[in-house]
Amino acid sequence: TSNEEDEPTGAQTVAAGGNANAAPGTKVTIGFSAPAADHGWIAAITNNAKAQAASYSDVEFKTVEAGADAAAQRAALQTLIAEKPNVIVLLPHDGKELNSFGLSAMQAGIPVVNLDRAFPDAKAYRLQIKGDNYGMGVSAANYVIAQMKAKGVSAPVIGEIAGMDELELTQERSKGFSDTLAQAGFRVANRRAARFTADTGQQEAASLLQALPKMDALWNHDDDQGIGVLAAITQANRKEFFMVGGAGSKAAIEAIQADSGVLKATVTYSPSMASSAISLARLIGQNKGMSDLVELQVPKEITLASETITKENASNYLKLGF
Amino acid sequence: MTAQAAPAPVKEPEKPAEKRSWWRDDATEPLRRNLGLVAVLIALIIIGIITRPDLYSDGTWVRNNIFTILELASVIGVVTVGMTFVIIGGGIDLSVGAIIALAGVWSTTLATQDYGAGGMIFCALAVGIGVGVVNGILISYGRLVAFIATLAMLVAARGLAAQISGKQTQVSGNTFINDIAANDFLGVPLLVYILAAVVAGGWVLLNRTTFGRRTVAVGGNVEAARLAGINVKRHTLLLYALSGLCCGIAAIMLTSQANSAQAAMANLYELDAIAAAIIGGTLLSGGRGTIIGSLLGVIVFSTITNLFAINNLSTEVQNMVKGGIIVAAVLVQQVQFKSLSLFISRNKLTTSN
Amino acid sequence: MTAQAAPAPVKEPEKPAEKRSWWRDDATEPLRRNLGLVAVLIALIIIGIITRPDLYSDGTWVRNNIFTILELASVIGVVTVGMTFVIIGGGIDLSVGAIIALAGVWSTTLATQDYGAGGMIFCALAVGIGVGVVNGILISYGRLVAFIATLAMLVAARGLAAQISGKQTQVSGNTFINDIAANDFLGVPLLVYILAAVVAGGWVLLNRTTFGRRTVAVGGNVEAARLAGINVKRHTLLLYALSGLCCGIAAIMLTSQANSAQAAMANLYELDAIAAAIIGGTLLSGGRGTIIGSLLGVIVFSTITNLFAINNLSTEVQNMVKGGIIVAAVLVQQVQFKSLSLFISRNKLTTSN
Amino acid sequence: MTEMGEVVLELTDVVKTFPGVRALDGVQLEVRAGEVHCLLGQNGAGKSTLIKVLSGAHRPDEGRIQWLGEDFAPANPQAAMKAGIATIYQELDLVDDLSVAENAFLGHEPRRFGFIRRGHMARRTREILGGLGHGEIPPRRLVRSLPAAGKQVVSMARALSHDARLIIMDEPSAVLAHDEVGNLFRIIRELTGKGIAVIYISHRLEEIREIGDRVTVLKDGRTTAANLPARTTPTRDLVSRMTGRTIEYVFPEPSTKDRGEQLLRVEGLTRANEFADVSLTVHSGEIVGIAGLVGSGRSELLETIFGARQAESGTVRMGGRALRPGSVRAAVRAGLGMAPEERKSQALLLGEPIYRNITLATFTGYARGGFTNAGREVAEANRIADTLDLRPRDVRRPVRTLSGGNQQKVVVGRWLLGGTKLLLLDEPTRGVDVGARAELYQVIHDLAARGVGVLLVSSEVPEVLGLADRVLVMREGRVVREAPAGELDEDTVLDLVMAGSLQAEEVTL
Ligand SMILES: Nc1ncnc2c1ncn2[C@@H]1O[C@H](COP(=O)(O)OP(=O)(O)OP(=O)(O)O)[C@@H](O)[C@H]1O
Ligand SMILES: Nc1ncnc2c1ncn2[C@@H]1O[C@H](COP(=O)(O)OP(=O)(O)OP(=O)(O)O)[C@@H](O)[C@H]1O
Ligand SMILES: [Mg+2]
Ligand SMILES: [Mg+2]
Repeated sequence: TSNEEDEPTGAQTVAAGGNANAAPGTKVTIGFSAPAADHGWIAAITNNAKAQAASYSDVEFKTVEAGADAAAQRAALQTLIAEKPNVIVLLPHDGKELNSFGLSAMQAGIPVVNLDRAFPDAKAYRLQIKGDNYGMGVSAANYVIAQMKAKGVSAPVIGEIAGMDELELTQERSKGFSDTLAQAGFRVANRRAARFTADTGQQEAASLLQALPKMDALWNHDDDQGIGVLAAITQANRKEFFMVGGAGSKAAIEAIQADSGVLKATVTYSPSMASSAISLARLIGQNKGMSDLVELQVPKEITLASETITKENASNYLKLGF
Repeated sequence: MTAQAAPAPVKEPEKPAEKRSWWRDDATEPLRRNLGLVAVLIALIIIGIITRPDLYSDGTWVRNNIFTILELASVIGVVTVGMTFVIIGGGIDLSVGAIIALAGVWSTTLATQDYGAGGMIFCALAVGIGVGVVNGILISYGRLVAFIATLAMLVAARGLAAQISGKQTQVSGNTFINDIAANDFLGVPLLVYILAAVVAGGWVLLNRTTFGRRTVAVGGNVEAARLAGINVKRHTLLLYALSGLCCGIAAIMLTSQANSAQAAMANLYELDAIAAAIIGGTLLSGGRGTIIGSLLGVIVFSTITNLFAINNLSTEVQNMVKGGIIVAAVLVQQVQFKSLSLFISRNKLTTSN
Repeated sequence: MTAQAAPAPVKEPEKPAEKRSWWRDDATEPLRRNLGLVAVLIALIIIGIITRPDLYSDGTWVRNNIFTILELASVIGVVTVGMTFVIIGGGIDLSVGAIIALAGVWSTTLATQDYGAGGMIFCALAVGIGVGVVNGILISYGRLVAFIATLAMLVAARGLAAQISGKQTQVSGNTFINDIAANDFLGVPLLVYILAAVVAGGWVLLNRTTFGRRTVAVGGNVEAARLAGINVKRHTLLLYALSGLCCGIAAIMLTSQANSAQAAMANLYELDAIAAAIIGGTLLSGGRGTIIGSLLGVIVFSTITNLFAINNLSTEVQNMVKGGIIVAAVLVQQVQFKSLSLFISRNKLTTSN
Repeated sequence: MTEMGEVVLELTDVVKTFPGVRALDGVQLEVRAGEVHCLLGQNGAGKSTLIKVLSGAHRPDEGRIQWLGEDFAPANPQAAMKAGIATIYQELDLVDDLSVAENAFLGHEPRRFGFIRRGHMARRTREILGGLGHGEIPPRRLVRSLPAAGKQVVSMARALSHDARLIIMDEPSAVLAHDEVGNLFRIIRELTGKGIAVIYISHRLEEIREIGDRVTVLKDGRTTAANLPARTTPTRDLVSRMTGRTIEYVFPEPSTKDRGEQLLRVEGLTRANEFADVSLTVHSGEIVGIAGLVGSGRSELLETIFGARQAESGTVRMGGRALRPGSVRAAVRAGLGMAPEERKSQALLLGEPIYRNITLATFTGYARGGFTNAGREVAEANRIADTLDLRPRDVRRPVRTLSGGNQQKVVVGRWLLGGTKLLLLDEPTRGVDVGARAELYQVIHDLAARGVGVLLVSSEVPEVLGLADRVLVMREGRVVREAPAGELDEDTVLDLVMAGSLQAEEVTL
């Protein structure tokens, strides 16, 4: 999100040489495909993957850009196959839509590492590493609930700015949020869906603020669109509520640490998973296991926990912000 | 002229009335369309009042809400003014959203931000006009179909914006720029003044200057315009430059609202602007349209959005309802149109007899 | 009583060569445009060969790549055939992508999937035609501008699709459907056959049937068509139904390719289809266009995508280059056109003198 | 007007080719100050092309133009206007959504800092319109709402808004009725009186006799005769130079046979502000003519009978069965056909081949199972092209490339095919040259002889009287007289037609 740093922070890659697995092994060609970056998080995914791959002398990294939709990504992957990679790391536009590609690649003997957006079919991937969208909603709701309890608000007005509504991950996040709130007897008073961009974030937030003249808490799914959400809050001159962010951008973490505005917390969904995916793909290509685990092979599924960053722990996370 | 006994050919005083009736019909059509849009607006507000009486009972809230709607309309409104000119002039500009993104991104690079607010505004306007001129050259001198040329520009400009921004959201650190969206003057948001100024300027340009009248000629009958000695190519070029200029202004406004710019900003604004212009009575084939109609079209759309927000409709229901409202809005204009013209013609009959 | 050829002088034998050349120019214009597109295609392939000789040196790869391009073109190609009819008929259909999504989602609900492949196909086609008919009714009998009516339908149909699917991606469990995209017949993918069948059907319909003739008449001069006794409203309705039918077919194809359907599928296909038709020589204002041109337009676009993929261009560079290629493609058609007509007319002069 | 001024314009060997055709193939022309120089030629002879060369709309390929003694090659219309040449084009070249004043001054608006001086412009326009005898047209009305005749007046106003030394008029009288033509001639005389030269194009020889000084005849893009005296050159000469043959400009003998059965019966047809309570009948084999002023509602009447407009009251019966109101299809099914007044906007697919335009109303009839039969269509179209002497004869050429008069033949030709029982013709000979006109008359007559009923609207009274068996005179939307053609003469009809307007003028003044 920051202007200065297009390169990922060092902390988002694993330093090569940290453990025994880091020693150069057989040459591995990793093919990588992620949707075209149109906002910070996806851009960070691609950058992290690239940087992580560059840190290994035994990895050859080939990316294909995935274009605008699932169909374009399928077409791009088709050409990637022709390059005969050892492992494919793939952040699909939509897990279900690209499931058939995963299957055919696996059948052709190319292990597929699915990043973030799950294939429904277990045979379609060798490894799935993803964030916890539902858990994000849960964490955000838990923070909101705790604050409300602390303030003694029994029927809080809670707003939500979601991301692109047609994506399943948005649905999961919202579901985790509303499910958890419901357990505390709370509900979302108004939910607007933006499109992961700052300008749509601003517009939806402006509408939301108008619809809820008084609000207690607001959860915004994505810190990148949060720039616009915060701008709208400033423009409306509102400060009676607090806001929870999502994903964990550097700017958001800094703002939380400084405690200067309504943004009090953010729940992580870290693009660092891309770095991990590359490391593990390399191990799969070299037929190695994870050195901290007893197993001789990399596990089949890894789900990152969604952590809650607040003023208290912000300094720990600063290095992970994108 | 009717209802007269045939064998009384003497004393036919309705001749002057009839002569006038030559041009009876069409002159007031834009006015009636606009009245139709106002009716739609009123209906939307009434729906708002019915569904959220709690909010609408608060005077301050209502006042704020009007400004919220206008602010929401401001960026698209500015773009639509330029678009209206282009469409009246017989063209179309699909690249407006992309131009906004490119202008916004370019004016928020660190290098540009170093020059301060003046530098940023200059950069946005220059980029807007520059891209508009390229569109214009491709279309008028390169003789490309406007749809294709501006579609190509859409793709290319977004690509360039992504390249420049490194696909990052570029935060604007300039308080002057950021304050445009945050501040009021005499209780009215600055963005609303900008919209008003652009609309007023557009109206004067279209209705009171040779440029505007020639735009109608070029779009309405290009051969006639050519035979009247108008430099059609140069005029076409200027139209796209004007649209680009509006996009430059809109880029500053949007950057100010979002405190940032990125390559994906102003996504699909082209569709919104074209739809607003057409709802406002601009003929897609050129030669006819009004600035006021376009403005009303934009406001109708942002009022719909506002109505959805205050009623907390889910996205999918929003979309279904929105489709219905658009159709209804156009139908209302037609009903309005028909019944009024019927009324007028009946009126005419009684007065002329 | 008339025509008494009294002095009957010099019955000038009206230079036959000149006579033919009269129309040659106009009648062959589509052909020349299409040749221009073929030239663009060849150029793109040559660029592919130059940039990736390693891949192009492998015969099997080249063969597969051709099919990859055609498969990529197949869905949009089918949509573009319908779109071409609508545009030739003087309209526009912005709702094609939304119709595909609605048809795809509807035909992959669990309830529909229970009926098997036949039920799913029937459902997709019925939804496509049904939505097309609604478009047609709004436009012809409701007298809405096509742009607005189909824009409203775009919004509403996507909303309905989201509602039906609960915004989930619906997996198709039907092997017959899924196999359409996976299987070949005589080494040629089934999707390519479908595309070929739709294109051939469209060509015959446009060029050899009364339906096609009416389409050209309605789009070329609606008043003339009406006064010649053509039922313009019904025909307009049929055009949108035809476009809807094509979308239904495309929905099955896309569902088969993705083994799933969702409300956001086929996003912005309307722009792609319109762009392909126009690049292929269809007049946006109606009355002129060819199916072959549209097909070539689609193939050019998918060849560009393929070229980018095999060269692994980054998205932003892709976009910038794509904008340039589109402009170049249209310019090539014009150059082609000019130089050829120059050549012909020069030829003419020498033969007729 | 007998003594003419110095030569202002001289063309030598001017050539203009379009892709594949030499529209001008060595034209000579000499125009003097203060004269009305008439251009005569068949449809497609190159008259319009010639004036477009003069007005800077086309550039000549070869040849020399001298204007006021100097070589002259206008690069664009603006240049020609600056040099003092103003043009009234054959096809109305107005912008519908601009006002009368804006159209009159389009391209040279009076302005200050880019702002139009609207008051000034309106005043000047009112002056000019007043001079044209049409002070009643408000300068600020949209041109869209004017009828064709009103638009022609605006076109004229535009030409007069320049300080021109030469005004070119390409068939200005085609859309004007009798009284308007008289008005036009008065204006032309005023202009020539001031030493302004006028080039006048018309297919009506009697007009050329009345207003013209000298005549230049074009044929196939070449000057076949120059500077003939307009008043005294025998018609036979003029026509043979135009066409290469002689044509007796006479109407076919009215058929003596009895009327057939009644085809069309219109009763009490009314549309507010257009026409009221019109009743008429047409029998099989009968030609019924409708005479009247421009604006008397004849076009609207025809369109309403044809179902293109919906009547407010009244019925249309064809062969005893009532037609569904407002349905063209019903009318066509019942055997009606109509050649509308404005060919470009109402009748032609300009980009399509001639044969498809000719078969536009009938192609379904040649089709089998929905598949068209192009061979049959071309054959039928060729037959029609022969009948009407279409030039050029090639029916696969796009209609767009035809000259105005030949386009008109295509429109009429459409209804000569198929089982048309009753033909509605609205100004069928507008812009048609004398030769083709005679042929059209013969065609109409032959149709009637075959039992087809014809309802003919024409602003040329002699045409109505000469062709029709029975004549209706319309004024201000009403039928004021109905009589067999033999009982009327031109003066009677003109009196009937004008009476109302004369009175109206008295009322207004
Ligand atoms: N733009 C054009 N392209 C091709 N051919 C043209 C074009 N304009 C005119 N022509 C041809 O040039 C010839 C002269 O046409 P022109 O319009 O000058 O005839 P005209 O004498 O004015 O006939 P009319 O009396 O019917 O108006 C015709 O054969 C016509 O078809
Ligand atoms: N565009 C228009 N808007 C309103 N009224 C019109 C319009 N055009 C014509 N009219 C009215 O319709 C009546 C008939 O006009 P029109 O010029 O068609 O008559 P016409 O007898 O067919 O004359 P023409 O000789 O031009 O064919 C007139 O009274 C006129 O006022
Ligand atoms: Mg002519
Ligand atoms: Mg008329």
